[in-house]
Amino acid sequence: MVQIAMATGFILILMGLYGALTNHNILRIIVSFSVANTGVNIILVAVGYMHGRTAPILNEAVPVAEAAARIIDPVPQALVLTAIVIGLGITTLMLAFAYKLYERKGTLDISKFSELKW
Amino acid sequence: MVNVIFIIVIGLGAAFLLGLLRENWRNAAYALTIGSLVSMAWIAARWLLFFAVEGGTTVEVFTAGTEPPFAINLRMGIAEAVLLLVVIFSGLLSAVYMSKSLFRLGGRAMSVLLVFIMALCGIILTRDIFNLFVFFELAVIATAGLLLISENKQALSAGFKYLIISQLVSVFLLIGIIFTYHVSGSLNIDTIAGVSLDTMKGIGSLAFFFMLIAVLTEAKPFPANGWALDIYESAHPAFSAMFSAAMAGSAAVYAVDKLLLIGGQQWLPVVTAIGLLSFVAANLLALAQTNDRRTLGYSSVGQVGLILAVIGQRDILGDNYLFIAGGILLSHAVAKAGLYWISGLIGQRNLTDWAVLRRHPMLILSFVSFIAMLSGLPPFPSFYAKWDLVMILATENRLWILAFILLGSLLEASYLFRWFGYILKRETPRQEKNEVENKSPLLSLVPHKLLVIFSALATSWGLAYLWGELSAYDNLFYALPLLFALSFLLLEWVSVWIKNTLAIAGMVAYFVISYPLYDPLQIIFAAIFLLGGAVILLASYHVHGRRIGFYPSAMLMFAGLAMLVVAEDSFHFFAAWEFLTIGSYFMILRGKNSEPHALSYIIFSLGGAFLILTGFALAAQGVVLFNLGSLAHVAAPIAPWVFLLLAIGFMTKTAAIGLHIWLPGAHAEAETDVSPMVSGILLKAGLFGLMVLLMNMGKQQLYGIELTYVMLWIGALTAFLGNLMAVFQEDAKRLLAYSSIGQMGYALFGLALMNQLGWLMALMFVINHYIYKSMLFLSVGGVAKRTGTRDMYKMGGLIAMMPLSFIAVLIGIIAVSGVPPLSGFGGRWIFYNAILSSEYRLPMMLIFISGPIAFLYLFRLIHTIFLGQLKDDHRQIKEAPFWIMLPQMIYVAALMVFAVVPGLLLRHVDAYLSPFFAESAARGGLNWQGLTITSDYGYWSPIPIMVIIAIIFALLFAWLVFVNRKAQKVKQFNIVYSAERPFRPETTHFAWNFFAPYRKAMGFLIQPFVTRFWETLTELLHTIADLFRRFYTGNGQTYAIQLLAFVVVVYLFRVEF
Amino acid sequence: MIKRVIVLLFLLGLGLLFIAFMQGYTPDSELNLTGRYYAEHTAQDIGATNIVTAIIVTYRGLDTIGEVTVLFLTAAIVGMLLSRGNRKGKSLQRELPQSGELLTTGSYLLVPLILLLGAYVFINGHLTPGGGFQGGAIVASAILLMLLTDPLRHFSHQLIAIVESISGLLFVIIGVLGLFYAGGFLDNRILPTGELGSLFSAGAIPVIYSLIGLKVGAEFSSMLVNLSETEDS
Amino acid sequence: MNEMLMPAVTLLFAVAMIGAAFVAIQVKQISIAMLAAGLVSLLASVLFLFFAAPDVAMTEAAIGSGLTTFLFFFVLGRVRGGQRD
Repeated sequence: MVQIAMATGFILILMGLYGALTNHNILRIIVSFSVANTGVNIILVAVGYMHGRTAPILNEAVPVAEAAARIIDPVPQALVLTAIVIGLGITTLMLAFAYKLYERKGTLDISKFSELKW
Repeated sequence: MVNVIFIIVIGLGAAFLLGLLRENWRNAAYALTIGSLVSMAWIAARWLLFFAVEGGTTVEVFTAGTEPPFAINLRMGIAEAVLLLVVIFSGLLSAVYMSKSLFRLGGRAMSVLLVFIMALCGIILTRDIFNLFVFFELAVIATAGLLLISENKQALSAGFKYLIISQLVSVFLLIGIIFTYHVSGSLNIDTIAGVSLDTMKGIGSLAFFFMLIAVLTEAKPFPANGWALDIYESAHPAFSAMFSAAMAGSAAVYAVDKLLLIGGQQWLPVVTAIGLLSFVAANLLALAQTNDRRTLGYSSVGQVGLILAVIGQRDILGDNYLFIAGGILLSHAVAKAGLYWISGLIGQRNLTDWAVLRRHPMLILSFVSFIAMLSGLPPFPSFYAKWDLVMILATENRLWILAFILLGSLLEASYLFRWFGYILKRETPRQEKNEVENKSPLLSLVPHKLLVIFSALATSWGLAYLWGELSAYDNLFYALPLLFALSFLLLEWVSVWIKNTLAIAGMVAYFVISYPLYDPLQIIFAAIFLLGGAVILLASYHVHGRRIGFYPSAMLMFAGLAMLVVAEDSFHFFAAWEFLTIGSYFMILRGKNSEPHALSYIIFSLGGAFLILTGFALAAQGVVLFNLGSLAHVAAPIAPWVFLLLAIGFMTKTAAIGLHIWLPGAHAEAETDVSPMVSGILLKAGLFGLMVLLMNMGKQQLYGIELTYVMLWIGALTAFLGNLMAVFQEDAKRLLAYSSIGQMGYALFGLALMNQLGWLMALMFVINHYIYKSMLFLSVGGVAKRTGTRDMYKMGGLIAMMPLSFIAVLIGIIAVSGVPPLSGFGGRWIFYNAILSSEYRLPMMLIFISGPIAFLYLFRLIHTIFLGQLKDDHRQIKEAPFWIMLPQMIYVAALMVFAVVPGLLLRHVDAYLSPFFAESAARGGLNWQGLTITSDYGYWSPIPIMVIIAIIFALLFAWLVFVNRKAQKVKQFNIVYSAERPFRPETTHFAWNFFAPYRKAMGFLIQPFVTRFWETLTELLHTIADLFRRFYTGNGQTYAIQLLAFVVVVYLFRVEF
Repeated sequence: MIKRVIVLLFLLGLGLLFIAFMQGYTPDSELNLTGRYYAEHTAQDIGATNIVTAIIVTYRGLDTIGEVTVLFLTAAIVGMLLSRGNRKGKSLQRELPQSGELLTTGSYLLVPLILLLGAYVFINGHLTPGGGFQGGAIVASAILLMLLTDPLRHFSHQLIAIVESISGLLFVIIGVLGLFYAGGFLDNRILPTGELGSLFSAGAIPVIYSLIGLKVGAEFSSMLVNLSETEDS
Repeated sequence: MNEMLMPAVTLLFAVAMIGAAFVAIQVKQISIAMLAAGLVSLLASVLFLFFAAPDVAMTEAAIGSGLTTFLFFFVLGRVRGGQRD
């Protein structure tokens, strides 16, 4: 199960990167990156998963004393949370940039924005 | 001590607080920004003081009241403190610099700036890999925000490209982090580093690779760095300064350094390779740049690559690691930030537009200091760092790395110095009238911006002093000559009279004080360098005004020369060598049309200097203070290589054939009083080096070839071809310059003979050449000054107008051509003795032939300039100025004296030399008796020769007067050309192309093969650079693909290791 | 076309590295060093039942403060970008379809409920799944709803900025208090850890998470509002 | 959830996500691509629930699929005409 999720994550990353590196439209590039980011998140969660254990929340079902034997690793989850939020930040920023770029040239074709070169 | 966390707290708190201020409270917002940066800087400085002065040890800062690895911790040590200071100061100064833009954009921009600085501090401090990721993302986002400050509209697309790249980077980094966590069970760098290496095999090392490559990408390695160049080109210069100095140059490289704790030794070669590739490639591509900020961007990429390479070599650097890496890092940070700040003053973006700086000595000084820092010239930290680095690399036999580092440095120096040439020599761009409104002014000298630049300047010199203190050698600042030279920087406002007098007095005084310390060989050189220099400086009195820039440069050269003579170990020798090179470069560059020549001079000189550096490093084998005398004890397998490197290095300075192409232009285009200095004096530095080398290392064999024998041939060829090329010159100063090449060939030949007579003759040449070449350059310079041209065919008949100059030239050429009775003959005489006493007959022939050839061109000096018909425009001409004539007359006297009593000086030297050539001395030494010198082949007694020559001369003269007593004066008349129109004015002069028949016969010998070779090489480099930079297409997507390719390819290579 | 092939080729290379990851990956059967520590010590040291929250707010609080700053930065930069030049004036009437009566009324009912839900989520972050970020997103969705029903509605940028800044500042200040009154920066034990599982427990975590919730909500709102106020070009 | 069923459900989700991702990167209309990307994210958030990560699931649902998609559409609405390749 973990392998399936992990493979899915990797495939999503590759697909996202493919989309981001081949599409000319800036918005599509951003969309593709968000797919890749989802893939990364899946991998992070999958790495932290342990078979047959529960979420890292203590309650009646998971008393403190048994926690170490019952819960899955909480660290990757904490990391994913951060990663998701940061991903949103970058995506938003890219969108705002895309909007401004469009405003300047009336196009979203990335190859049209290559005045700076060499 | 304030907790380190407050650096982050203050940065963040102030950023949040800025949001509370009203939009229009910009003063308050700005004050808050500056105030918080100052307090952050204060904390960092306080810690630095704690570590550096109070002897504190590294401190761990825990957060959340929990020990690592369970909570994030920060570490503060000396390296962190220094880097924090760099980051915060670059932020603070940039905030001051771009205050106007910050005001325009308001509190939001200021808080972005604060977060940027805070994030970089976080990258440096944190010991947690995921925390590192968070801070990197913050820095990335803040970068995108700060790009908006730029007035360049393209900054927006540059920012977008960067965001694309950072998406890729964060994917790689996260994958690396999570799998590293999986295999090691920790996110703390030190804990992971402590995990046994076995767990880091397999996916552990793969995971590490992903982290490393992601963080490396932030250091902008070639070729995955197109986006960075676009940012450098388009961003606000103050931001580029931070981006280069703080983000790439400090934070990113330190993150790499930290990560390598996890990866361990086996990853060091990868980092080295990437760093070196970036260093060489970026500097190569920079050759083809014309945009100033982009050029700086390339240079920045290169420098960061160099730092990475140093990080990759830390397994062998040991205790010197921080000193070396720090020296290069700080030099880069200060210099690059300073250059970017200067670029903000300049309104247009072409490199040549920087010519507007010309009228501002302080800005020129800043520029020079910064490029010297980048090029690793003394006395800046990068010099000490590079020296140590090269020493260690040579000792550890990592010669390829050494070669690449020096190659990159040379490339970098060449475009930086080319740029400096533009500043001093290119036309100042003019502002089009109708464009005034919509364009920024060509040069805006805003006080607060200048303040920022000058604080970088002050920092650069402060660091130079500091690194001198920290180094294992004496601080170069304690060298009296250097201080003397630098003090002229403070005297720039006084007039030439005072400065010149001070300079002469200083040089003479230094010679007098040091006199007792010199051995006979050193006396000769010191006398030429210092006293000889003082005599030439007399000519400088003819200049009026303040002559800004001349005295610091000239004194720097003389300081280098003075230090060279007394240098006992390789470090001081090399430092002195660099000083005299830089000083002379500045002097040569002063000439009117000397830009390209000065450039080729500095490139050849630095190239030669790098060879010398390598030679010393190989010889020293890790010895810290390597005494020059120990060259004699260098062991067999490397000794010939050391010899070869040093010899080529020194021969670059003496302009041996093949390495000579810089000389004619450099010497000919220099100012009237500079030409004699660089020709009469500077060339001797190379001979001095060769003497030191030969004296200590003697004969060396490489693959069975006797190296001194090769040198002998080079000397002979140089003498022959140099003279031959001189024959066909039309430009009087160029003629003299080529003649110098030939003369140096004689000296080289004499040294390479490796017997006492040869050496004596070389020393004779050293003295003679100084005297007559200085004299000739001065008199020709004086003539050129009066006539306004250096082309001989435009002159003629000046004997009546400038009789003193005529006498000087006459005496000079008699001396040069080695006919009796002057000292030149003495030189020749010893010379022929020397040749006869050795067995090399073939090169000897060449040397013999060169003699008459020399006469051919020398004859022209008299014949074309002073005899013949006077030109109409020259009828009102006066004798050369008194101050130019005075040294010439001194030389005339000196030549006479030296001709009569050559033994005065030489006999001591002879005695000094004899122990070095015990076996040849036994065979054919000289016998000094009174004024007469006896050798196996005859004797030379100056007085009788003088008398005989005088009698012959008197008789001939009398006969001539008698024969010509009825000669009539003829008026000038027009020459009528039958059926031919003289399209070119020079063809109407009989002396033009005077030796055309010889040219037909021997012209093939002087085809500029060598020049063409070097030109082709240069062109090739430029073509390659121009071709390969097209690789950066400007398309953000392509950059991303390049990054992807970079990752995959690096991994494939990594498998190979 | 060539470009696609090249990209595919390099992605193939990257894919091979990924496959290496998959092959070398062996799931843990026991918690590793770090995970075990959190499982065993969180309840006692921090007093939170949601261990993920404990990690986010306390153990890795420095990450979180950075994360919040990421959003802060993004909001600021989006503001800078979009306020530059052509916010062509709010006076310009945009022609947008009027949303229906039902939606408008519904939104007036829904918005307070959503806000309440958001607050609940971030206040209970230390006990149940969810917390400041999720709660903040929910709060922002209320704003979003208001924007959707009435695109011309004017939101006070100033108010949003003040909420954002004050909550951010308080976050930092609480962090610093940890330095003086507890074990270190962002240590939550400046307040009593209380009884495990009750609302007022886990020291400063509910406070911090509420601040984060407010801040994140304000930041998301600011981005949304800024983007919605741009003109059609 | 049934232990036996888990891999099968995961697989189902995996296929669905990859399918949606394919749509997201290949489909002509950008608006559909954006929706598909949101769908990938939404499916992922459900998957996170299976993987005992409720916090992550909530975040992914609210931020990854919800907010991001709205932001996409906001911008899409402003750049008419720039949508074609």
